[in-house]
Amino acid sequence: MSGYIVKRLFTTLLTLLGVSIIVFLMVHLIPGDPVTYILGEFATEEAVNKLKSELGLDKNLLIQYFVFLLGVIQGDLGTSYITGLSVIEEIINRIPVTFQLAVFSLIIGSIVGILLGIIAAVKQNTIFDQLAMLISLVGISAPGFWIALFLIYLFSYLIPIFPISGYDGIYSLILPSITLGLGTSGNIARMTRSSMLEVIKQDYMRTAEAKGVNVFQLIFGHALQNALIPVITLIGIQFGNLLAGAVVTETVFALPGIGSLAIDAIATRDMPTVQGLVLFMAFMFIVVNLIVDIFYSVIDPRIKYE
Amino acid sequence: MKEELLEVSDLKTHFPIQKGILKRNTGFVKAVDGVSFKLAKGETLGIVGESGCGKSTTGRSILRLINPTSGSVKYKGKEVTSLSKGELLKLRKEMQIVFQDPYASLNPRITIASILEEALSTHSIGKDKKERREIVLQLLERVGLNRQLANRYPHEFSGGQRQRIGIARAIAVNPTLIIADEPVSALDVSIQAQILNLFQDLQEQMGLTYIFIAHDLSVVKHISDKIGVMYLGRMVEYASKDDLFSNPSHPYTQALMSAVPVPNPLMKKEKISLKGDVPNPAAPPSGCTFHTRCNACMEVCKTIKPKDIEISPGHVVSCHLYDSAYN
Amino acid sequence: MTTNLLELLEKNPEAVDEDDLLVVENLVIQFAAEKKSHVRAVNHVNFNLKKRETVALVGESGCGKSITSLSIMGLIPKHAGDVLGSIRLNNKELNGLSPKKMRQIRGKEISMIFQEPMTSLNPVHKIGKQIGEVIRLHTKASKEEIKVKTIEMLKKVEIPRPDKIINDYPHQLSGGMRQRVMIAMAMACNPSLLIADEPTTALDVTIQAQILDLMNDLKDQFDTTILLITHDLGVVAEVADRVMVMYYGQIVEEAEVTTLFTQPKHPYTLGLLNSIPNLEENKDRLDPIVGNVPNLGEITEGCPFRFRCQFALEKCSTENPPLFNIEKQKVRCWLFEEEGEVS
Amino acid sequence: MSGIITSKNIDPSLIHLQKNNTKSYWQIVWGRLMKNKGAMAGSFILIFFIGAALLAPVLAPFPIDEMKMENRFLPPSLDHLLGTDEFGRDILSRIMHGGRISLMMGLVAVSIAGITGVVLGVISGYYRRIDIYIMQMMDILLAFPSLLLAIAIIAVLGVGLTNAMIAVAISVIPSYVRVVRGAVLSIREKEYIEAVQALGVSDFKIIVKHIFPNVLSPVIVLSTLQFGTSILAAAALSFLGLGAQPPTPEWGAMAYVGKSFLLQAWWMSLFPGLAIMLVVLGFNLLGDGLRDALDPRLK
Repeated sequence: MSGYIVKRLFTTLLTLLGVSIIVFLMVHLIPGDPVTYILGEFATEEAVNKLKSELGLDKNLLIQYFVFLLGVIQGDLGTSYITGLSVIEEIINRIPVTFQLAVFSLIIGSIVGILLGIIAAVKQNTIFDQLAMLISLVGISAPGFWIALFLIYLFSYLIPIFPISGYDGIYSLILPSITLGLGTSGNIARMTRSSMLEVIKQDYMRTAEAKGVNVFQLIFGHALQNALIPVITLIGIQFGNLLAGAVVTETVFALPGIGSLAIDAIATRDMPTVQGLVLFMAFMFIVVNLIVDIFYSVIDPRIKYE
Repeated sequence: MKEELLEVSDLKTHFPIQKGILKRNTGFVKAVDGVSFKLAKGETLGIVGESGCGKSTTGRSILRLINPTSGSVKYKGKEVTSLSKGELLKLRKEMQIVFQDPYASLNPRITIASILEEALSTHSIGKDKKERREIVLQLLERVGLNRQLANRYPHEFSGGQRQRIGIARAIAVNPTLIIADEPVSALDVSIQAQILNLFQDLQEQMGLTYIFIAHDLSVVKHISDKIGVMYLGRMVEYASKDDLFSNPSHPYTQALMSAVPVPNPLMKKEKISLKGDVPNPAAPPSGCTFHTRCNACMEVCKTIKPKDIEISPGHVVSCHLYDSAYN
Repeated sequence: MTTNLLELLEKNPEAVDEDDLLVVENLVIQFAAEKKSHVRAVNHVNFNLKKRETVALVGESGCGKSITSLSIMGLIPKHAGDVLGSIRLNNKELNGLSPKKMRQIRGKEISMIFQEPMTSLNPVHKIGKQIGEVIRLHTKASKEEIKVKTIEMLKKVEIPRPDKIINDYPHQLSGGMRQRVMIAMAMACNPSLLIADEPTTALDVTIQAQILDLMNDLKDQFDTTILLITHDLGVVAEVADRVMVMYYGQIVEEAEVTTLFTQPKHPYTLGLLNSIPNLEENKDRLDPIVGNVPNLGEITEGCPFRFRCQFALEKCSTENPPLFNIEKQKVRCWLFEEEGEVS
Repeated sequence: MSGIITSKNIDPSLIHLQKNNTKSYWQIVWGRLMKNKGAMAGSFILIFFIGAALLAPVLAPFPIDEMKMENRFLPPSLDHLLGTDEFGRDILSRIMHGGRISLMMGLVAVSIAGITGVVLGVISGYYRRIDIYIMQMMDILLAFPSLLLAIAIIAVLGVGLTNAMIAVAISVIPSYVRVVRGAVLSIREKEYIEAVQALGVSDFKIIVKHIFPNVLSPVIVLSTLQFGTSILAAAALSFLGLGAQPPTPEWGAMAYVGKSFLLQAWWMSLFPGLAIMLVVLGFNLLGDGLRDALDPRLK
């Protein structure tokens, strides 16, 4: 098992390195010179050179990258061109909202999704199945912003029980979490259903039936653990989509998370912030998938011994 | 004395086991680990053994569908293992293969006529489309299929019929040697016999040489002139059919023969039962790889690999029991 | 084995009837097909299994042998197909039993082992748990007793180091070992009937010999009746007392094992025996059955084997023959109309 | 015992074969698809929207940019079925025209990603030496959640419709590579590939004639589903103000504008959103149906 984890950690490091290169290049390939952007077009050459050397932009690209990488390793993601604040501090200030939002939606999405999936699989080809699958399909097909606007109109305007926008404690995260959770549950429900149907066909299910196991044990004792293996992976991937989806949701609900920070940064072409955010989100995504992979070997004994 | 068509000596095919983060090679699966035999034109060599013994890899290594690690394969006196791409194409016309699974061995998207036509056009057989079409139809009839079925897709045929198509594809280029890898093991009993007869008919008509790979000793015995018994990558015994059955010498051969159930309830054989399972080919036992299951295991077997010993002309056994040095 | 039973029959031919463990009468299994029609996978099958007997049900793929065994286990879901006729175990009707009652019989009175040991065990549960479950379901044993019994069963199927194996997962065992685990699981509650569906087909021949030996030993130890489903006539000759040959959903011949191999009557049985190469004989050429195994629903009238039969009569294309009794042998073929009597 | 030979030489499976006309794989798939209710419903939705988009210049009741201040914020009525926006423009007409942009965005993204992904996937699956490099690249791309990747790309390329399309296309590529590579790997192992290798058929021919047609089914399914996903992603970008810019009648951009007027004119944002959902639903239904129809296990 430890060998497997070491292997995963190593590939994760490689991926992280690749991600850092891409994020770094992204900013340096950008058309337009950040110095001109900061100082305006009519800055003196002296001021330009001074800023360039301050920002380390006069060195060659490779050195710039290593300086950047060194900073990243020490937790320094640079300083915002606009606010002059440290990017990492900005992120740390904003992350609790996004993190709570992602976790709540993941919980809602997983519970609803797995339940819908099980019902659909067990009652395959009945009206329950069709209904569950239609709900999931709508969840997947509906744009997040549309669900958000719909919920706001319904539960903040027509029946005003939730705030329209802004952040004022966990209560304000309920509608946003439902918004994100709905889309997630659709994907999870579909995966659970198909995985469950696949497992039900397996020989070992027939063995269990031949032992005299009842339907409840058959589903929860024998099928579910096997069926959840691919679902767990999906949940990991969904976490990434939730981070990205938070960009939309936070914008609609005006929540002070990293998603709205990203949109503001792009609007103001604040590249260090964009760079830091993208790197941070990719990092989070990779770490979550690593955790999922390790958790995987807990529910699937076959993986440990590879 | 017939001229040797194929001479395989000390053939080895090892697959690296890649482990760890850098995909370092931590070892090898010695799928084929020193196989030697000779085969004359028109003969049939049966290779028999249990799963994981390397019999299929042997066949594919001879064909160079897998590149062997070392050893030599001489076809008509010419070394096969070092052929260039162009020369290999010529070899493909001489040597063909028939597969085990009649469902996986035909491309489901194209008609059987175009499956066969491709074999012809690859080797420029037939002047034009029309002529090739006629050859295709003749091929179908030759393997016992109606020529009206040429434009059908594989899924419309039964397992036995598909295997006939697979055979037609192999003989389409008019080869000399056909390697048949478990060609009847996926078929129903009544169909098996049809296909075995077809193999025999084609051998007679076309003077084919076969390497017939199977796990079923009865089938191998039925069709072969010579038989090689494989265990964990090694050919433990190699002899003419009559020699092998009148005087099975390797303890594994003896056990294998006694384990095959005979469809005759009045004949109750004395069984030599083997302990345990076939070991993992990635971590084969030291010395003689069979010593963990052998009923006649000696101390020496645990440490030293046995040599091939010719106990009578053409009858080779790889076992210390026949080595005068240890007895 | 075989000789014992034969002796018994000669001494007291009547006594065996009361020994019927399983009686199958007029078993029909049909599946819905296109346009509201039905396809019959099993068509009026009758047989009985006597206590402590090993009976082989032989046939090629699609002949209905596996589906017959699943119907005895009550494992054909209602929405998948209809099971008609009577299946009686110790004079108790099983067909139509409530799912709950049937569950009490499965694994306890009738158990089953399958063809693919590699996929027949749940990959995420430990061996001990999987064997223990069947004991837990059918007895009131405590946790400790279950563990003791599990280890005892593993010993019975000759698995080395059973106290360690119970903590292993299936993927850590070889195919032969997994089939032993399946057998341990099947025998754990001492069933009166064991259905073995191609139990050795997926195994190597030396392992097959081990498993067949083991099944024979356990059968004597546990007084179990075995219904062996197989396509391998070699295996049949080695372990069965009585044989039933199936073709296209019907039993076409039934006889004691020696009778079947020495005096096969149905052209299909004859054809099968001529088709297989035999290690003990030298044949230059095999004498196969012509044509292909028909798909279900392809033949609607007459004897389904007539297309492949060398002896087909005019009558065969219009009327499906009944089973004719010829002494203790039964054969479904018009050739024996005069010799035998309709059963 | 000599029987009168009646029909013994006729092979019943041959009778069966001669009765029916031969059907190619694609004909069978088509037959299955026509029986799939979901796929038919999906196709119906798509035909409806594609038709409306194509015929928008003819069928749309109003010009897209006709502003009438007296008609501002009209709720849905017989005159304006879906209401009007803050400039008095007819929302139905704008949605019909917007369909052209949304569908075009989906088409372009899927085409770019599909072609790149299939080429990379086939190479990666067939030539194992290059595989490790391509897959490491894809792993890096996959490390970014796809919408985030698209946002990052727009941050580099700048805001706009074309850039949004490119961004969405790039973010979709890894999923194509994965699917195609997986399919190639499983087909490579098939004995029919070994058989043509044994015949000496060239790699190029093997890929084109034997591997590609068998990879086509998963690619078709994926493309259908990705069509929907791409439209969704493009709309989300426009909604964030990163894609199409108002007054372009792109659905996401319309919802973006409508968001500000949600409480006084819900129809401005909810109807364009509904259009997106229906189109994406159509693609998902069709994709699911195709998946079932193309499933080799159903053979």
